[in-house]
Amino acid sequence: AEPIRIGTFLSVTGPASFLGDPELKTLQMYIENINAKGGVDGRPVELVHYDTGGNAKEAVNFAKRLIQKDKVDVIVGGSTSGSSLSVMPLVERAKIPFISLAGSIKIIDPVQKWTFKTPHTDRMAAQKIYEDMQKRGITKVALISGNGGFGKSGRAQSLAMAPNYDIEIVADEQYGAKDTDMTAQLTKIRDTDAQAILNFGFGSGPAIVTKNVRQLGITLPLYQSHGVASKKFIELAGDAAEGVRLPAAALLVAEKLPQSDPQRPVLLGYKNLYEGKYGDVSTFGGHAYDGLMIALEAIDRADSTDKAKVRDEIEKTTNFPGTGGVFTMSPTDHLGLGLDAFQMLEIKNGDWTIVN
Amino acid sequence: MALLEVQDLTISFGGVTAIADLHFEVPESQVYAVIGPNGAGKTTLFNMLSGIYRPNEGSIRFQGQEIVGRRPHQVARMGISRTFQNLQMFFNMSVLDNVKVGCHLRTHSRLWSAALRLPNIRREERQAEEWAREALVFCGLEAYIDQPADALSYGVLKRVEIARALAARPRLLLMDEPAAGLNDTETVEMRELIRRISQTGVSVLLVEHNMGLVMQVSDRILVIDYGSRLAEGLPQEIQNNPKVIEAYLGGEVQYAV
Amino acid sequence: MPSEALLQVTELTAHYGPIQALHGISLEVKPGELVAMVGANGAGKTTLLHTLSNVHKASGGSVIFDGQEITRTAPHKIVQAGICHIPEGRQVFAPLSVEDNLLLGSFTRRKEKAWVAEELERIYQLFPILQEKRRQAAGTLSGGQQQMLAMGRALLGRPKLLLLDEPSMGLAPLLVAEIFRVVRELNEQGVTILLVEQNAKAALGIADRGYVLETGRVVLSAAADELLADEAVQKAYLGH
Amino acid sequence: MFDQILQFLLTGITVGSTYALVGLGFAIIYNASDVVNFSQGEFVMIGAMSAVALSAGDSGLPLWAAALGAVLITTLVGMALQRFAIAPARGASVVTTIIITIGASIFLRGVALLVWGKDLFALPPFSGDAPIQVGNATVLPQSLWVMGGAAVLVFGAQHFFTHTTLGKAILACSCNKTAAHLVGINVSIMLLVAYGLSAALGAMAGILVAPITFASYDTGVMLGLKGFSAAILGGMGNPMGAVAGGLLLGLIESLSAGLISSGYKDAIGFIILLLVLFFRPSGLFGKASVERV
Amino acid sequence: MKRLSGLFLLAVAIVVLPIIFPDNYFVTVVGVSAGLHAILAVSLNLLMGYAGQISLGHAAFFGIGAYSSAILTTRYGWNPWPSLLVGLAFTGTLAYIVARPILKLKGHYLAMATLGLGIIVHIFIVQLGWLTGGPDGLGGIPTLSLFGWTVDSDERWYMVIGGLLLLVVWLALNIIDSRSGRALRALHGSEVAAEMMGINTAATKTGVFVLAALIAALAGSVFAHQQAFVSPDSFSFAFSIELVTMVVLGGMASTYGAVLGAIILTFLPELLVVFEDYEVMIFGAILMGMMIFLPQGLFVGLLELLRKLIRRSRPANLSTPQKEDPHGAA
Ligand SMILES: Nc1ncnc2c1ncn2[C@@H]1O[C@H](COP(=O)(O)OP(=O)(O)OP(=O)(O)O)[C@@H](O)[C@H]1O
Ligand SMILES: Nc1ncnc2c1ncn2[C@@H]1O[C@H](COP(=O)(O)OP(=O)(O)OP(=O)(O)O)[C@@H](O)[C@H]1O
Ligand SMILES: [Mg+2]
Ligand SMILES: [Mg+2]
Repeated sequence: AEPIRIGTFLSVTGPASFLGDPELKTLQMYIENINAKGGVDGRPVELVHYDTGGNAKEAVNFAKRLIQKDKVDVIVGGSTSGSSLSVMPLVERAKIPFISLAGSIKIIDPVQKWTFKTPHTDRMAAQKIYEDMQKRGITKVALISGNGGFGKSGRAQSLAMAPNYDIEIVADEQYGAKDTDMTAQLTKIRDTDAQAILNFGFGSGPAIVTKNVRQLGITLPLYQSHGVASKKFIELAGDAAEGVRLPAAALLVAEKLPQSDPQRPVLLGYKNLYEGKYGDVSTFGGHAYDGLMIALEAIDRADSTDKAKVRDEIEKTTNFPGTGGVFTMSPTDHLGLGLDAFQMLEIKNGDWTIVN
Repeated sequence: MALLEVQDLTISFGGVTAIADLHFEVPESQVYAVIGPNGAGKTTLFNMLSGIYRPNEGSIRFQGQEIVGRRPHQVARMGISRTFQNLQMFFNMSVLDNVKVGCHLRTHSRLWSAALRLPNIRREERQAEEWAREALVFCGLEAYIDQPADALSYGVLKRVEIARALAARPRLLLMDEPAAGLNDTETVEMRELIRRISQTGVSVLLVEHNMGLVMQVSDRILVIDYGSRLAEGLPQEIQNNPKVIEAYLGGEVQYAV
Repeated sequence: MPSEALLQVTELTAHYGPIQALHGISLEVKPGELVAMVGANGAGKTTLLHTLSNVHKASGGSVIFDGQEITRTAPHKIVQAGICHIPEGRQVFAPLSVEDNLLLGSFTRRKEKAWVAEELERIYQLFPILQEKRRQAAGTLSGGQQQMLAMGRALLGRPKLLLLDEPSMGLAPLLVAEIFRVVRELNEQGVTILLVEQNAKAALGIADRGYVLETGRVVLSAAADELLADEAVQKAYLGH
Repeated sequence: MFDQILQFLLTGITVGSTYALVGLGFAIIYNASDVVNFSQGEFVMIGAMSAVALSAGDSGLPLWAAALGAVLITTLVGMALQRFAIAPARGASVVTTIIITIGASIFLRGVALLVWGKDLFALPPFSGDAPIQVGNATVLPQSLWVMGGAAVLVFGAQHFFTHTTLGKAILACSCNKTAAHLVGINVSIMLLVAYGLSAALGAMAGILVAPITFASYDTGVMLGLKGFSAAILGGMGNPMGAVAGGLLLGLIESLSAGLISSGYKDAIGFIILLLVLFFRPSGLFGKASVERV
Repeated sequence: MKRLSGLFLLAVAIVVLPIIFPDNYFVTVVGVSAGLHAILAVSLNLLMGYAGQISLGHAAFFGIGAYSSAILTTRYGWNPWPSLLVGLAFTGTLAYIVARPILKLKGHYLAMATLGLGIIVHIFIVQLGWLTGGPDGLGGIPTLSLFGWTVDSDERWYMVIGGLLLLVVWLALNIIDSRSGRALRALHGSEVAAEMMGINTAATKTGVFVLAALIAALAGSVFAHQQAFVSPDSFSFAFSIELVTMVVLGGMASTYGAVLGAIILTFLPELLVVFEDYEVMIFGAILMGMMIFLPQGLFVGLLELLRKLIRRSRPANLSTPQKEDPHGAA
């Protein structure tokens, strides 16, 4: 039978490779599995993928290549917000369903007809963190963020959401993606009256921030974003990571979820498969899983790869248990996750624990 | 009024004075030679005359106008052109193009009109090429016109530099050791060339160690030693000046004048 | 026959890209000889010396030095074997000090510390200006001073065979005489010399034999005084 | 306030020493061949990553042995680069050679990607990570290692170029290859030595800083850039200059992050670099060109 | 006319390609990128190849052009054409201001200063989020239209950019073959001698720097409209270095070389994607390999190879070919 063609463009190399790499691995692994089981509707699934190296300009060309040359049915991809946003006009014009794997809320707000996404938004992360802070009675927060797309966008959302939680941002510092020392910024933060530090970033930055916080003898609670949601962070930051809190998908704590949790089997299934093949999971690969499955289920329900039908079916996704949460999309919500999709985690004894 | 008047010229490099209180005058339409031992400051003098170095003190007037403080391209615009002791060829160009650059001041098109290739450009190009060929022929370099500059031997390059300088139609030509690397027969040709240049009304300021050439071609000679003036006068006088003989010439040879 | 020559060049050819600059040069220099080489601009004198030192690759023919084939020997080995070359255009190490330039001349003899020190002293006596400026960057020297430096640098290599490319260029008359005296003296001390000079009269004046080069070919070779007397040579190179 | 400034200074010196160490590597190849080696950052990365790889796991070597091995591996890589990529490009101009080093840096990064993957790795600090108190400011012991390493290596490099014949012979190669041949210098060996040396220096830099900065296949790019900036700021080819430039750059960054704006600190660094160059066109300690006409 | 025969060939190639391969991704999409890159490379080559002034910050001007158009059209609702002109004016002014102090520098110092300039511009683009959209970029840029003809398909963009490339190549060729072009090459060869021939080297350098910046800004503006989206990573220092690589790879001081280098470096990654994780390594190896074996650049190198082949296949008694002037290859 005619194969179902899934197209993707990811930042497999470059500064955002920590996103693109597990995403690609996940897509490849699952498509192989699905084909081994006879495909979808008896049709094999084929993956066409390109590496953007994290460059939005490449993303546009590769999206065109997927649409015009490879004639894919659905696009599941775009590791970074920049690359996702850059292809959206194209996708809307070409009328092809596109499930983005990037964090920014701008991708689905305002809603565009053909664009969906699976990762939690950075706004949700900020909200989740502020909720937790509120519970602890924290009202003054020092913000520090990486100056890449992820950090910048997280910073913007953190600044925007703070008033809703009666939180005052008393410091707003930044660092470069490859900076090797943040003690200057943190020294400044130390001398404010902040009650907690919030860091939005990914890669080596958050680990260095965590270490520097301890080096400077700062004892304030330290919050990180979901950008560090992988074991690697704990490994790099070492002892300094003790007590760090962050919002993250339940994937990291799958075993610790109650048996009744609808996500539990999905999470354990994904985790075991991934770790069996590649090593530690991150939540990012999970987003690719969610995107792929939502797309394939929609195709299955539509019984065709007709793009308009598939799009409609994606929009009708209801109670789909993914790694990021349980998705219920609608014409006004192309993400379909609530704040409850995030768990607040704390690092204790070098492992994740759920905060309640 | 002399063509070039140099007064109280002084320059030093990190405490070492290379030219000290030098003064001299070059009359119109003459071949005026500057000689002196190695390191006397001749090339340094040329570099000041052409605006490359700025003297610490003193003044240089060319046709009554002050040179000190001007940049080399402004000096060139006043009508001074030169050759270099350490070759300064445009090795990335052909011989013809090298000499065409010499016509820079005689042509006037701007970047923008060139980019659009307005009709005057073609005319100007043809004109520049003609002038450049003329200069090359004048220097006896017909054979090398289309060669790339980096394929030429040292002696030929020295002459291409002269052609390039002449293509600028200077009032005053500074030549720094034009005969270095030429054999005696070629030096005779160089002598003729300098004479022909001077006959076209161009004044020549000549630095040269080949005394045969200097004595035969110069109208007047300035001798400097350790940056200071040692003597000045007609070739005959210079040749017989005991101070000059001791410092520079050595005793044995008599040069035809 | 070849065994007695210190330098034996046979049918040497060299190219610049597609252009042939040497068309089969054959010559020899016997131990202790002072051989002059004259020719017009562009005759190929510099190319010949460069090819002998193998900083320009020969395209054919052979060079035998002291019984050893050196046509394709690496340049630094040629220096080690005892050929020093004063290149055209001086080629000093501009940013290095005068003294460092001289000491690098003794690079292949750097172990012979005492000899180097002695020789350095001798060169400073020969060219006092170099001693005066020994800490100055070589690139700031005047043209003639650089020429002296190039000469001194080559002498510190303690050559068996010295290749000189227009050593008198840019020197004041007094020094020209001095240079020729030095060359003569070196030769008397046993250094074999191949001298390329535009000052043909002076060169042939001190040489034992001479070669005349024209467009990459040897067109004449004879005893120096014969060449000086040769009418064609006089006309072409001596300015008569 | 004083405490803050003290911390900024300490931070600046720490970061600056890192830049200085990387910058030092640039100086050596530059001195031998006028070429800015764009793969210098990759040498740093290879040094760090091989040390991580050699010391990793239960069967890993002790740190000192891993470090030694890493320096050795990187030196070989540097020499191989010279031998197989730079040397064969006969008649290549300086610019072409620089492009070859850009190609090499991409290539080496690609190889590192295949060998070590995309993860970040940490090397354990040489002597623990209990912060050392300096007044009210702190430094990590590893920072002291970096500073000490920079000091030792710079004096070594300085001595090498000003007091040893080999060092001067290397300088001679870059200012005039023909003349270097003619005084009997084996130019190709000198270049090989230079690439090997600068690779070794790069590796040492990488190993010293890896416990602070972490290492991954692409850490070389940024460090290379900063090292190049340091070398230029101080005056290309001058080891002391590289260190001065590195320290200055580090201090500017940390002071501007602390006192002006952390978002613009890199911009401020480059603006000051530009201003310095406008007033001193050959860097703080660089010598002006000595070519005369 | 012999002088422009290469331009004519290029024009034919641009016109014929889409006819032979209609609706082909590699022609209309990659071709458009290659065209833009070629425009940038040709402009950089004027500065670098001919005038010998290296610039590792060319992407900055490309970026300023792109962002000027993007910001004015999206945030302020301007028409694209006046936006383009304002972008050019702004870029030109900036280039003019920085040119003098920067171009006093030489060699690696100049490289560093231009690199720094590029990075500073990049940082500002990233940091001025309220204006530029920050790292996420700025979308919704309208397309260009002229007299009712709207550039709304890849084919049309191909035509526009192809035309623009021909124009820029023509301008570059004209400049090189003129008094001003010789002045550029002269100051590359010897700055003192150029000055001494009456060339105001500072002004000449400034002129070519501004010209190159303007062409880059023009390309940037077109790029913004073509992509409908701009983000900072298209203008990073890595891209500047890529542009330099294109120029050197094609062959310095050769306009067609710059075009060739741009085309090759644009297509190469598109072809190498099949190697996945090996792509980076293979790309690096190919880049090194090309430069090792053809150090004078692909254009000159390949031309020479071709000539050798022809010579070999020709009977020996025919005239030996004249040595070509390697620098004349415009
Ligand atoms: N930039 C400089 N730095 C230091 N010293 C310099 C510089 N330029 C020239 N000198 C010194 O000034 C003196 C004069 O040099 P100049 O080149 O003018 O001599 P010259 O008369 O042309 O000699 P020659 O006949 O050998 O060419 C020399 O001693 C030289 O070392
Ligand atoms: N790099 C080069 N490329 C091409 N041809 C060259 C090159 N160098 C020299 N030639 C040519 O080789 C021939 C010999 O040049 P060479 O420099 O050996 O002459 P020479 O006898 O030393 O002359 P001079 O007395 O002027 O120094 C000349 O015709 C010259 O044009
Ligand atoms: Mg002089
Ligand atoms: Mg010669």
